[in-house]
Amino acid sequence: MNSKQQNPLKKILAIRGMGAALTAFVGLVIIYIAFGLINPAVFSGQNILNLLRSMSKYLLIGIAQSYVLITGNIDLSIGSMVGMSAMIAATLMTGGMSPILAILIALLSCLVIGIINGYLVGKFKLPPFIATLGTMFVARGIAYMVNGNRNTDAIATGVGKETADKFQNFFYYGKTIGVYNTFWLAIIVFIIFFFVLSKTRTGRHIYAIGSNVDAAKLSGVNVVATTIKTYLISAVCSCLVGLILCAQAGMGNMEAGNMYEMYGVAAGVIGGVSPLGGTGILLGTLAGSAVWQTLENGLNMIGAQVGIQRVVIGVIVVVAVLLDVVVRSGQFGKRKNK
Amino acid sequence: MNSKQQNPLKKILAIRGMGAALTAFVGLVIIYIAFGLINPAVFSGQNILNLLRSMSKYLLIGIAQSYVLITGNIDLSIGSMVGMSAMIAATLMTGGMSPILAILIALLSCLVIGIINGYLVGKFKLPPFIATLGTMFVARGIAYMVNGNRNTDAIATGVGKETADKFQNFFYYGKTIGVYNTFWLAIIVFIIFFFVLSKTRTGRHIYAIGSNVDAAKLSGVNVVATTIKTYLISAVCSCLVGLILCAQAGMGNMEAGNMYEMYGVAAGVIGGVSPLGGTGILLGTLAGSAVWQTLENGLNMIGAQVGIQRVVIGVIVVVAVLLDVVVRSGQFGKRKNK
Amino acid sequence: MNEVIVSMNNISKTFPGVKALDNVHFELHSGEVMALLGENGAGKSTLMKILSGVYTRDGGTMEIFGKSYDDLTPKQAQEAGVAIIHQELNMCKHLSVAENMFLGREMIGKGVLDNRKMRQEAKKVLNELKININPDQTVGDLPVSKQQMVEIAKALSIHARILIMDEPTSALTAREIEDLFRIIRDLKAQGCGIVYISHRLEELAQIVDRVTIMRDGQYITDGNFKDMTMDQIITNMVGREIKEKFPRVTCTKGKKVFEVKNLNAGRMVRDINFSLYEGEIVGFAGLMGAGRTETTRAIFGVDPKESGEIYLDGQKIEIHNPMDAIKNGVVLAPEDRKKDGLCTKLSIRQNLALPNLDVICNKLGVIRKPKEDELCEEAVRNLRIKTPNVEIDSGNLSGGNQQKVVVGKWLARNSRVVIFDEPTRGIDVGAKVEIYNLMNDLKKQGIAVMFVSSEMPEVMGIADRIIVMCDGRITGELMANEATQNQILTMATAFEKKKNVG
Amino acid sequence: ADEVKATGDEKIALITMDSIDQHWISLNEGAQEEAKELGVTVDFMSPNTKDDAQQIECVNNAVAGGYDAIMVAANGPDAISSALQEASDAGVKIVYVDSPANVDAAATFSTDNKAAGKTAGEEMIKTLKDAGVTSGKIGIINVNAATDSCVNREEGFRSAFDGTDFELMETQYGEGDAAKSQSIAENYITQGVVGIFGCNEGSTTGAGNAIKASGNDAIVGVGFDKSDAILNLIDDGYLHATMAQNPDVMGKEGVKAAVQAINGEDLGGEVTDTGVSVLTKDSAAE
Ligand SMILES: Nc1ncnc2c1ncn2[C@@H]1O[C@H](COP(=O)(O)OP(=O)(O)OP(=O)(O)O)[C@@H](O)[C@H]1O
Ligand SMILES: Nc1ncnc2c1ncn2[C@@H]1O[C@H](COP(=O)(O)OP(=O)(O)OP(=O)(O)O)[C@@H](O)[C@H]1O
Ligand SMILES: [Mg+2]
Ligand SMILES: [Mg+2]
Repeated sequence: MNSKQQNPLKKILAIRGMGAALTAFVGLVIIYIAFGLINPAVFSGQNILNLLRSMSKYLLIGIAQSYVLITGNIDLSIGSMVGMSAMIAATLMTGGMSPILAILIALLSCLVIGIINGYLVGKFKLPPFIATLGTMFVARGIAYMVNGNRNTDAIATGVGKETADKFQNFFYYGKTIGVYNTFWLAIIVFIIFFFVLSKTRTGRHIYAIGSNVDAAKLSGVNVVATTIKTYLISAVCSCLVGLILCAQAGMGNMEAGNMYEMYGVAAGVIGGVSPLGGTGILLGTLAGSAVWQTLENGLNMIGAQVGIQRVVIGVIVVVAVLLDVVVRSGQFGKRKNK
Repeated sequence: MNSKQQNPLKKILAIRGMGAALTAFVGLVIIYIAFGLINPAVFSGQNILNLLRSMSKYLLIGIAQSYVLITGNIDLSIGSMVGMSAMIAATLMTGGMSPILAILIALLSCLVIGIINGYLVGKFKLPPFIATLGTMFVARGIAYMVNGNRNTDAIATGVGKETADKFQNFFYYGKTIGVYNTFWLAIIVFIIFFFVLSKTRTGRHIYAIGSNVDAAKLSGVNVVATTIKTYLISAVCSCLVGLILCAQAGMGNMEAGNMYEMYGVAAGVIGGVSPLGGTGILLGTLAGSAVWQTLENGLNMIGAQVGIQRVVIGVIVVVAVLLDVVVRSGQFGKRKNK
Repeated sequence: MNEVIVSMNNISKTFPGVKALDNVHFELHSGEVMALLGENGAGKSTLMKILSGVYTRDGGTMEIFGKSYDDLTPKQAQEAGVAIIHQELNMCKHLSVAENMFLGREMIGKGVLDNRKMRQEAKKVLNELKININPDQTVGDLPVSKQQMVEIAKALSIHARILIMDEPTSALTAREIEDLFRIIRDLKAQGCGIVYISHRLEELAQIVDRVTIMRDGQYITDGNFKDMTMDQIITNMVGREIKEKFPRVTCTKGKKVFEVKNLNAGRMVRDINFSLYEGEIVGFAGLMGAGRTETTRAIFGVDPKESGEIYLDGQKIEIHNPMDAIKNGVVLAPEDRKKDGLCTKLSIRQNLALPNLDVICNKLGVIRKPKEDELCEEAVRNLRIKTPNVEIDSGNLSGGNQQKVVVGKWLARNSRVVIFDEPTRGIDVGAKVEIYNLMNDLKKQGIAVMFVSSEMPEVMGIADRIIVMCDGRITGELMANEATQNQILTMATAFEKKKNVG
Repeated sequence: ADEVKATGDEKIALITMDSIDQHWISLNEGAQEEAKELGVTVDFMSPNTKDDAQQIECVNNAVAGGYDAIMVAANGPDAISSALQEASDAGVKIVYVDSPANVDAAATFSTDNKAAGKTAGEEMIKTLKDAGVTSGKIGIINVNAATDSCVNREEGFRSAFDGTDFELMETQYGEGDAAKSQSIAENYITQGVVGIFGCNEGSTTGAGNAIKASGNDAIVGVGFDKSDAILNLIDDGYLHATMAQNPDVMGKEGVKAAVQAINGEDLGGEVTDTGVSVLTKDSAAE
């Protein structure tokens, strides 16, 4: 009862989901060092900067997917929203619209997809896998359609070189305090949503829905509104990633963000977010996205071929969850099977 | 109570899942006619033959995914197994191995993936989405690796033109009674698995697991074995599709079968297979795969562009399930949620 | 007759963090009904799951019909003649009655499932039990009590010689309970051994021959039922004496707090009118399926209302969803705690805080930790929830303690009306008294209490006024001090004639 | 070729590798322009993504749809051949654009990808030599290992380096996705490459952007295909050169040949190299 006298380390470890998150961090360090031993360039300052920048998009996607996963749902439309926001922003800027307005419109359209997802899943009770499979096709279709089924020209052709540079620097090429802006952007978003999930009423409601939606409803949780909120958060993060990819390429690519929804699942799950809902913390997602990016970067840096890269990634996803299940087995009074 | 005197039509309609299947068939007819009115070539005999041939692969994939979905699980590795079996068979034949042996080895390797899926999900209780996401990466990686990260040459270069032709005709180009072999192959597989699901003990157990896995286990159903069986069936069907694609191309393509797992979900779900487990019949999957193929074919024939194609497909997926949910809402006295 | 058919010795079983069974000893004879009694979490279900092959034991020996068994699967247990009706419903809702009854031992003819034969066989068993259910009916469409009967029929259709019933009556109607007891007597006469687990101690006299009592995972005693008094049994179960099974406090009836007028919501809530006053507990009696749960849900805004008005302290209020209800100070502790009451994957803290976040959080919706701590500590203290700390998963608590958390969620706020739906279902005598005391506290504070229960003695023992429902309608109202069981039963079975036609 | 005559009833299906790359869109534009001129119908019915199975379905659809000729850019030369053979047996004329398959066709209008790749390699070596660099690592970004034309470009590119002191690194695949390709290029740069080769539009854009991001324009970027983004990168000095093909010419000539074939002319299966031009800052400025 006298929880105040507990030793602070023990207290941190007692936070639900912290164990899995720390495991992922340990795994991250091991993987990173292993790659570095094979190719020391992995340890170079520039590579670390690149790593931080590249992992930012997986972190954002991971946050998006984690929010949805914790409620026990899934968002398959994330990758398509990334593509859609990149294409919409780029098309508008290529047409000469100011970046800020273009960003707002891209955001708005992602929010529309998010609202649709939220209503289909929260209100109409469609299985989230199917509902968001549908919007995944729709959003990707829109990404194709906005510029007439072709990638856009360089945004500089529309807004001029200077504005284009500003936009691109803001989201991708520029640095602040020696680290790329992309990373700061992702970290700010991370801190905000970390706080929302762990310290606010909405966060509690999200966990409650993921654990037992009926009990949550009878406790006065607005399930529909909360579900919609998670899909909106997913949409916002996806939109940001779309803008990052748009800034990176300086143009809109229709296939941008392909498969990102799966990377988001992987980042979350490696970090201990349960796809069954109710458990997981964003610190885990942070570790998971770093693991994912380090794998991608490291395999690339050591010159591994595509085939073996995929095999390694697949094995790590399975092993991460297997470990988690084995370690936690017996918890939640799950019946053991002989 | 006197069920024997019932009118036969009523009896058929009373079969669980029949309603959704018939709805899908009606939808199919409407879609087909709509396309035909826009482009009469849709009605041509050759196009019907093509349709039957092309839908065969979706039917097989649909059967694979339906078996797994009915147990309440999912198999994301289907598309990768397709690619893997195509690449393995093609690589071996290009190396001069006889098609029969090559087919057997391709089958064997798919079965290995299937067993792994089955164990991870059935025995170790990994969430199926994650377990099969892992094997999806692994199997695709293997597809890349078997021929050293490149597509194979034409299989004729290995086994000779005559044998290659035989293989290709058997699976794709040849006809029997005026219809392509691919279709007959798929129909035979369909009949077998239709029978297994509706008339055998294994089938009954599959439904039971999907409906309530604890109850099934307490009734003495071997949940692990049954789960493994469904993943093995999924592997067999995926392997067949890989062979069909290999025969179609006369070579092995590393990316073959990409996204097919999702098409399988779509075919099943459009036909009324619930992704929550416990319901659905293969007749529905048959209708669903025909709908999917007709959409793909029709949109192509009327010259629709990529973007609009995806939007239409996405909308149809959502609407199909939405209809189903609306029609069935209130079943099982599910307390309606406002 | 009367030889030992089950003999379990020194059985131990540990779950992570819990020693569920500690050297337990259990014996069953043929031709007897053995009551297995104990508080929540005493280990009754665990012991029986070991006997029926669901769990493997960590230590001890087990003989069935003189043959000793090491590890046992559910299937092997069945083959050894053991059938079990589990505490929780275990039905595949998508499958038909016949399909469920023969699940795992399907009949095969000509290489394929012989559905016709299974249907006939199912029909036969159901008829023997006088259960009027079509074997082709999908189980999910049946009311819970019928599902429970199917479960019983399924166990019986195995023709087992050892039948374990883990709280079989907790979801049955009075008539169905009568049928069940008749069947139990028949089986006993045929020489079957029956293990009967129940928290409804008043049932025992009708069928039980011997009792075995457990406490905290340990064997306490056994003996002939006739040779023990109820007080002895209770003392052995709880480990202390319980003075009053139904502690009643008297208050003066105050002003009207809550009124429901002409409420209609679906088939099971027809034209409901009643009022609740300060200083009284109003019991809602009736058979299973009388529509009491639906009434509470409609009031609380979980299910949509077709019509009707609700007044609180004379003001008309609108309740469209639970949020509205809570805002107005009307709260519900639901009947099914696993399904509706608890987020089992979350901690006790999170569960207790969930409906009170509006109070705990500041204006920006940020949780104020000290306030939350305070609320949790108070709830744990007031309700005497047995737990090392509030960070434990609520799903790991015993049933009684889970129920206390469900109730505790609502006691931290200033409510005007508290609705309890079967708050004592499946919890032991000791915990029951604690819940009664809680209701009494609320009553003393002038809060209106609505108390739904299917156990006649507790309604009569605790409530001041009793409203009886049948088939979705209120069929009568009685003052508790002048009510008799018979009066209540008559009202509870006052079905309209037209109902029986369809 | 100006004596081509059409009756106006000719129906031609144009099946490229996918329907979204700038390259195929330009090819289609060239084809449509010529179709208008001749008064014939050309329907663009390409797969959504580069996928053999989908492309074969498109060929099947074209046969079922009653087209007289198919202009096709084969994704995999072996893969599509059986389907084309069926089409040919059914009397449909075949014309290859960009990438041929193994079935005899009326005519072929293509880039010799291997030769073009070699040109790119030589261009890179020359530029590096001019800057005084004769050794170092070279990174290669390809689409995937399945798209034949790009694989050929890579092969040609590698062959240009035979006998030099440069070290060609393991090829990495970016799926033609600019962002993914850029990450790959950034990794190459971290490892100290002196040159990067992009095998198609997306790969090249990614390479250019990575060089731009690194701020080290001493790295020589050479690529394939022409787009605004690539031209801008060349203009800003982040890419040195790109191999521009002439897809519109392929489209135009392809339609002409198809109409001739439909009307019974024997073109003898002639292969025409529509050539590549090396675009650099200087040549693009013209
Ligand atoms: N699967 C499980 N995992 C972890 N602990 C368990 C599990 N099953 C039971 N327990 C624990 O074992 C103890 C005994 O539980 P059991 O269900 O046997 O009690 P019971 O006597 O049947 O109680 P009740 O009357 O509430 O049904 C309890 O403390 C319970 O929390
Ligand atoms: N989960 C459910 N699914 C379908 N129908 C249900 C469900 N729960 C209750 N019902 C139906 O609603 C009716 C009344 O429900 P219920 O049995 O809960 O009544 P009650 O009067 O509240 O009884 P009790 O509180 O004793 O359980 C029953 O006829 C039953 O068929
Ligand atoms: Mg129990
Ligand atoms: Mg009730």
